[in-house]
Amino acid sequence: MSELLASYLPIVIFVGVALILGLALLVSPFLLAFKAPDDEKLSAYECGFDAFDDSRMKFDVRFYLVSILFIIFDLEVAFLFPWAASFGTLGWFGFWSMMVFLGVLTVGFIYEWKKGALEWD
Amino acid sequence: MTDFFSTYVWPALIILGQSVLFLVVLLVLIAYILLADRKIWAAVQLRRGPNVVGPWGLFQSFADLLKFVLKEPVVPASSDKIVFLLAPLIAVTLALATFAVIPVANGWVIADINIGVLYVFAISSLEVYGVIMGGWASNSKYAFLGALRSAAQMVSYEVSIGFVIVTVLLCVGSLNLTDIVISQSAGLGTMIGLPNSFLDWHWLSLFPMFIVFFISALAETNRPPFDLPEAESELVAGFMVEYGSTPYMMFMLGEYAAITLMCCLTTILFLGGWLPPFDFVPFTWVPGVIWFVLKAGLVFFMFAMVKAFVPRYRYDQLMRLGWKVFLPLSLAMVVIVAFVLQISGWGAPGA
Amino acid sequence: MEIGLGHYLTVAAILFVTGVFGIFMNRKNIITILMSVELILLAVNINMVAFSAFLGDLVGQVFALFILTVAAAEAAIGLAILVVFFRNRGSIAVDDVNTMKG
Amino acid sequence: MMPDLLSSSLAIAAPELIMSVGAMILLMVGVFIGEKSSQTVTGLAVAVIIIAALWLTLITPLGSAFGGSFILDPFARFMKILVLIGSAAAVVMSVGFAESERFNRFEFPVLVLLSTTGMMMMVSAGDMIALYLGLELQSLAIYVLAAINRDSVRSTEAGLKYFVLGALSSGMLLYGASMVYGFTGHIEFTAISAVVAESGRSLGLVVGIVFVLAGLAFKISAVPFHMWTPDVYEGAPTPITAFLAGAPKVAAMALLTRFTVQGFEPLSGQWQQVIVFISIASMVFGAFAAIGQRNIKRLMAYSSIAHMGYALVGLAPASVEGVRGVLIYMAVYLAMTLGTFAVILAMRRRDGMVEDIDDLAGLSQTNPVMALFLTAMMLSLAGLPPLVGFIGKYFVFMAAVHAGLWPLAIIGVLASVVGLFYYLRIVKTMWFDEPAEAFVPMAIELRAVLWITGLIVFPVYIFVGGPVFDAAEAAAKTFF
Amino acid sequence: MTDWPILSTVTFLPLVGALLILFIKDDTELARRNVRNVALLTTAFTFIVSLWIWIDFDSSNPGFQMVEKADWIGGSITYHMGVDGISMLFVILTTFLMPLCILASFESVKMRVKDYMIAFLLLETLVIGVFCALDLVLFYIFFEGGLIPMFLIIGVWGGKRRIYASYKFFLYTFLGSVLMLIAIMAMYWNAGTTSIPELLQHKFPAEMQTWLWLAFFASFAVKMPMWPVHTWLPDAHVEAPTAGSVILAGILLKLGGYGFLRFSLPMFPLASADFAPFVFTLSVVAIIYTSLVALMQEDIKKLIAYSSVAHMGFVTMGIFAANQQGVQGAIFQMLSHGLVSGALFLCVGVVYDRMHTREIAAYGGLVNRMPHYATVMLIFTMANVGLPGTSGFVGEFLTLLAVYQVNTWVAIFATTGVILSAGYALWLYRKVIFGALEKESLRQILDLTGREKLLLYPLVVLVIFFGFYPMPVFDVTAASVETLVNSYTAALEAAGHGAVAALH
Repeated sequence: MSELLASYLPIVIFVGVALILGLALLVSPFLLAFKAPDDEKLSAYECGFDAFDDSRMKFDVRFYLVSILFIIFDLEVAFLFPWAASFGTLGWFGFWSMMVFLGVLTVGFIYEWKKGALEWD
Repeated sequence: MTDFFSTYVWPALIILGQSVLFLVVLLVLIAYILLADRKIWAAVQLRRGPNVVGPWGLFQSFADLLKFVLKEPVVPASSDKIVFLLAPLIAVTLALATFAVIPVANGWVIADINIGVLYVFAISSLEVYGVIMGGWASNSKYAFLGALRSAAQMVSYEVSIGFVIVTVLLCVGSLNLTDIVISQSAGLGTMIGLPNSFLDWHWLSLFPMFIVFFISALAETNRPPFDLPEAESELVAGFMVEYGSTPYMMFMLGEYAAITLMCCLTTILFLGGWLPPFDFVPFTWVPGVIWFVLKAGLVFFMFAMVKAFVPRYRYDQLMRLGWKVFLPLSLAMVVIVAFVLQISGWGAPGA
Repeated sequence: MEIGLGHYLTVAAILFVTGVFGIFMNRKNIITILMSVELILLAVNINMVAFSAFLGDLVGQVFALFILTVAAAEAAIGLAILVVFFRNRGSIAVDDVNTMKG
Repeated sequence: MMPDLLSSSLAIAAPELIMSVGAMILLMVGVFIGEKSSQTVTGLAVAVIIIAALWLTLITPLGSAFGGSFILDPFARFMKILVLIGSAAAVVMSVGFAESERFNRFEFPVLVLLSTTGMMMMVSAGDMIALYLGLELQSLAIYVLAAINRDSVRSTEAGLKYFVLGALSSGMLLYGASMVYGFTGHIEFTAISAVVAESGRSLGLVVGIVFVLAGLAFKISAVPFHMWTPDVYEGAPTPITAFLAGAPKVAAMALLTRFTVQGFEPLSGQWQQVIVFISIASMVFGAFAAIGQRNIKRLMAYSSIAHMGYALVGLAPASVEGVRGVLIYMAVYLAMTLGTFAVILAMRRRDGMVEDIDDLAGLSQTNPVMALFLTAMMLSLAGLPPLVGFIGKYFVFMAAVHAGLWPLAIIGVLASVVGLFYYLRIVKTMWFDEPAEAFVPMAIELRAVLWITGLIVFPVYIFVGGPVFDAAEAAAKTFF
Repeated sequence: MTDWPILSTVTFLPLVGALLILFIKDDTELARRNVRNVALLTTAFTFIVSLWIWIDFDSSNPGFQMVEKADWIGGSITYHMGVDGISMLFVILTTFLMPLCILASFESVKMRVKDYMIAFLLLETLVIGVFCALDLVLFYIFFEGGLIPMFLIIGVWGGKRRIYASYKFFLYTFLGSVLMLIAIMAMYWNAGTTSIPELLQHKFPAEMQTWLWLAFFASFAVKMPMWPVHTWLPDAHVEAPTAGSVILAGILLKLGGYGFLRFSLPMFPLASADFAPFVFTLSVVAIIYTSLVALMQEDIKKLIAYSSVAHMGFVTMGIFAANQQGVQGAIFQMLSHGLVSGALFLCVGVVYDRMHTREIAAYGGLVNRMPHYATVMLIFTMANVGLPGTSGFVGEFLTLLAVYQVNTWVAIFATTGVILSAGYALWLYRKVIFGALEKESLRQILDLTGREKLLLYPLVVLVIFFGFYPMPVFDVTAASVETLVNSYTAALEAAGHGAVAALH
C-alpha cells in the first residue's frame, strides 16, 4: 500500500463507518416509530400563531459582515500554518516576512475596528 | 490475487475493525459525558439529576436513545425535506470524522497523518454547514435566526482558534498531532532543570493561549455561557427547533462529539496528550490512554462547571469578546511567541 | 486504471466549463454566480496542483495557495458589493441588475 | 534569501513599497480622524503618488527583483509613470466632486493608491504569479471603488457588474495561466519564452494563451469582453470613472504587451490572430455603438473600447515599432481621457451634476475655454491632426502597415471615421446648438487638469513629443 | 537669401494674431471692432511678409527653396518646410485672399466675431502649412487640420442647414484622407523616409504605385472635388458664410490639385499613366454634368459651386495630361479660379448682406441701382466663362490644348463644357443684373460701399492683368513644372511604358 493510501484510507473508512452510523440513526425512527402526521404538527413553529410571512426574511447585514471577516481572517491562517510548521528553518527572513504580512493584516483589522464593523448593537 | 488481499483487503479490514471499535467506545463515552454533564449541572444546583434508569442513572443516555428512536419523526411540510434530513447527518458524521486523527496514546490513532491539525481544523470548520442547512431547511424563523447566530458565532471563534493553534505549531514545528504531544515531553520545566513533568506542557508556556482556546472552544461548540443560538428563552431551541426524534438527537450527538473533540484537542495541544504528569513511577505505569481520558475528562469537567456557573452572554458581548479581545490577543501572541522563539533559538528545527 | 494528468485536467476542464455556464446560464440569483466563480478557481487550482505534481515542481502549488487567498478576498468583496446592491435594489435576481442599458 | 539580494530587490520595488505603505498610513490617518479627514487624505495621497513617481524616475535602479518575479525595465518605468500620472490626476479631480456631492470618503484616495500599486505590480510582473497578484490588487480595489457610493443603485450595480465579469475574467486568465504553466513548466515570462522557442507550440499551450488573452482583454475592455464597460462607466461616481478610464487601461495594456511580446514572442503567429480579431472588433464596435449614446460617460466607455482597439493595432505586429506605438498611444490616450473627464466632472449646474451630451449645448458661448479644450479633446480622440491623438494613431498604424497587416490598418482608419462622427456630435452640440443653462464655474483643480492636458493635446506635445518618443522607443527595445 | 525662416514666419504669423485676439474680451462693440482690426492687420501683414517669398524666389531653380528642417518626433516625422515653383504661388494666393475674406466678414458676421476671426486665422496657418510642408506627415497634419476650423466656420456661422453641410463636408473629406494616411505609412516603410524631396527621387514598385495612387486619389478627389464625390461642395458652399465660401472655393479646393501635382504625378508616374484615362473620364463627366446641373440651380451660390466643380475638371484634366502646357495650365487655372470664384462669392455676399437671400428669383434689374456692382460682376462672370482677356481663359485654353495632344475626344467633350459654362453664367447674370427692377424689395438697394470696392477692385485688376499677361506666373512655375514633367516621362520610359512614352 502506498504511503498516501496508508495515511488516508483509514480516514475514509472511519468516515464511512461514521456515516453508516449516522444513516442508521436517521433512518431508524422512520422504520420503527409510530407516525401520525397532521397539518398542525407539520407546520412551522411560530409560538402558536400562523406564520406571518416567509421565514426566509431579511436579516441583519452584520451576519454578512461576520462571514466576510471570517473569510479574510481564516485565510490568513492558511498562510500561518505552513509558516508556523516550518518556522524553525526559516530564520529571521521568514520571521520578518510574516511580520510584514501580519502588519498589513493588523492595519486592516484596525480599520474594521474603527469603522465599527465589529460592533454588534 | 493473494497480493491484493494481503496488501489491500486485510489492512482495510483491520482498519475497519479499529474504526468500529473506536467509534463504539467513543459513543459510549459520549453517552456518559452527556450524563456527566447533567449530573454536574444538577449537583451544582443541588439537584440529583437523572437517577432513575440504572444505578445512579447510569443508563439514562441509553434510555434516551431508545426514546428518540421510537419518537415520531416530524418533517415540517414547508421544509426542504432532503436538506432537512441531510443536515443532522452531516453534523454527526463530521463531528465523528474528526476523531480519525486524534491520538489517544502513542500510536493509538486510526490515521496518523502528517497534517493532523489541518485535518481537524478543516473538518470542524465544515460543521457549520450542518447548522446552516438545518436552520435554512426548516423554513421557520426561529430556526433560521438560530442558524445564523450559531454560524456567526462558530466562525467568529474559529479565527481565534486558528491563531491559537498557530502558536502551538510555532513551538512544535509539525502539524502531526502525535508530534505535538511528544514535543511536550520537554519544555519550560526541563529548561529550568526540573525533570519531565506537567510543567513542560504547553498550558504553562502558552498560558494565555490555553485560556483563549478553552473559552473559544466553549463558544465554538455553542456551550454555555455562549449557547445563544439555542437559548431557550430567546429562540426556543435555535436551529433545531423543528427537529424531533433521532434527527434532533443526531444534532445533540454531533454537539457532544464536538465538545469531546475540543476536550481531546485541548488535551493534545496544551495538556500533553497521553503523557503522564510526572515522568517517574508510578505515573509511567499507567497506560497513556488512561492519562488521555483523564485529562480530557478534566477539561470536560471544566466545560460542565462553566455551564453551571457562568451566566449567559448577550450576543453583542459574545461577538465583542471574539473579535475585539480574542482575535487581537491571539494575533499578538502569535507575534510574541514567534519573536521569542526566534530570538532565543528555541524553535523546533522544523519538520 | 492509473489516474494520470489527463484525468485531472479533464475534471478541471469540466468544472471550469460548469462554472462558466453557471455564470451565463443562471438567471435567478447572483449568489450562484459567486459560487460559479469559485468553481472556476477551484478548477484552476486542480490544474495547478496536478501540473505541479506532474512536473515535480513546487511553483504550481505556491500559485494555488495565492489563488486561494485572492479568491477569498474576491469572495469577500463580491459579497460586500452584493449586500449593498441588495440594500438598494431589494433583489439579487440577475435580471434585476438592469438599471443601465444601452 | 541573501540580505544584499533582498535589499537590491527592495530598492527596485521601492516605489511600490512607498505606495503601499503610504496607502496603509493614510488608511490609518483617515480612520482615526474620521470623515472630515477626506481632504487631508486626498492631498496626502497625491503627495504619496508624486513621491513614488519621483523615486521611480530619479532613484530606483533598473533591474529584476525577487528572483525575476518583478522586473523594472525601461518599459515598466515608462508605463508606471503613466499609471502614476493617471492616478494622481484622478485623485486630484475628485476634490471638487467630494465637496459638491458630499461624497466624503477618505477610502477613495486610499483605494486608488492600492489599486495603483496593483497596476505598478502588473506593469512590472515578471511571472504569472506577480501578474495575477497585481491584476487582482488592482481589480479588487476598483470593484470597491465602482460601488463606493453605497446609497446609489447605479453605483452598486456598476460595482456588481464589474465584479462579476471581472471575477470571471480573472478566472479565465488563471485557467489560461495554469495551462501555460503546465505545458511549459515555467511561470516566468523569459523562461516560458525560452521553452516555447525551443519546443514550439502545443494545443494546450495555445488554449492557455487564448484564455490568458481573453482574461486580459476583459481588463482593457476589448470586444468581445467589453460588456461591463458602459454600465460601469455610467454607474460609477464620475471621479472613479475618470480613474478607471485612465490608469487601469494603461496597466492592463502594459501587462498584455509584456505577456505576449516577452512571454510568447516565438508564438507571435498564434496570438497575433487573436489580437487582430479583438482589435478590429473593438474598433468597429466602439465606433458604431457610441453613435446612439446620450450619456457622455457612456459615450466615453464606448470610446475607450474603440481606443483599446487602436492600441492593440500596435501590439499585433509584435515589433519594436508596434510596442513603441502602444506606449505612445497609451500616453496620448491618458492625456485625452483625463482632460475629457475634467470637463465631465465640471458639468455641474446649481442643482447637481449632469451627464447628458445635450447639457453641453452652446458651451462655446457659456464657457468658451471649456468648450475649446473639450473640442480639442474630442477631435484628438477622433485622431485628427494636428492634435496629439493623431500622433498616437499614426504610430500604431504605422507598425501595422510595416507588418503588412493591411486589413487591420484599413479597417482601423475607417472605424476612426465612424468614430469621428460621434465625437463631432459633441463638438456640434457645443458650438452649433443654442446655449443651455451655464455650468457653475469650474473648480480650480479641474481647471488645472484641463489646462495641462489640453495644452498637451495641443500644442505642447509638439515640443515634448521628441523626448517622449525616444523614451518609448527605448522602452520598446526592452523586449527585442 | 537670408537664414531667416521666412516660411515658418508666414505660416505661423496668423497664429500670433489669433493669440492676440484670444486675449480680447469680446463683449462690447468696441472690442469687436478691435478683433476685426487685429485680424485684418494680421492677415494683411502676413500677405506683405509673404511677398518676400516671391521676391526672394529664384525662378530658375526647379528644386525646393527656403528650406527649413528640424527634427521633430523621433526622426520619422520632421519639421521640414520649403517651396518650389508649384507651391509658392499658392502660398501667395492664400495670403492674398485672406485679408479679403476678413474684410468681407466685417459687416456680415455679427455674432461670435472673436471665434470667427480665430478660426480664420487658424485656417490660414494650416493652409499655408500644407503648401509649405516638405514632410509627408507634416503635410498630412496641415491638410487634415484645416478641416477643423472650416467645420466650425460652416457649422457656426452658416445658413439653415449648416449642421448637415458641415458634417457632410467633414466626413467626406476625412474619409477620403484616412486612406491616404495608410498610403503615407506604406511609403515610409518602402522609402524609409517621409521627406518629400527624397520621396520624389524614390522609385516605388509598380504594383505598389497603383495602390498608393488610389489611396491618394481618394483623398484628393474628394478635396478637389471630382465627380462623383463632389456632392459635399454645393452644400458646404450654400451654407457657409461668404468668407467661408471664398476660402473654400479659392483655396481649399486647390489642396486637391496641389496634392495631385506634388504626389500623384511625380511619385507614382506609372500608376498616373495607367489611371489617366480614368481621370479624364471623370473630368469630362464633371465638366459636362455639373455644368448641366448648374443650369438648373435656383440658388446663386449653388450655381457657382457647381461651376467650381466643372472648372476643377479642367484642372484634373490638365494635370493628368502630364505635359508642360497641361500642368502649367492646371496651375494657372487653379490660381485664376481662386481669384475668380472667390470674387464671385464675394459678389454674392454683397447682395446677400443686403437682401439676405441667395435665390436667383429674388433678384433682377440690379444694374439700375448698382452700376458698379454690375460692372464688377460682369468682369468676373466673363472670367468664369473663360473669355479671352481674363485670367480664366488662359488656364482653360492651356489645359484644353494639353489634353488635345493626349486625347482628342476628351478635349472635344471638355470644350462643350466651356460652352455650357457660358450658358449658365450668362443666364445667371441676366437674371440677376439685367431686366427691369420690378421687385419691391430691391428698390432701396444700395451700390457697393467703399469697403466692398476695396475688396473687389483689386481682384478685378488681377483677373484682367493675368488675362493679358500671365507670364509672372509661368516664369515662376516653368522650371519646377519642367522638372516634374521630365522626370515623369523619364520614369515612364524607364518602365517601358510604351503607349504613353510615344506621346511625348
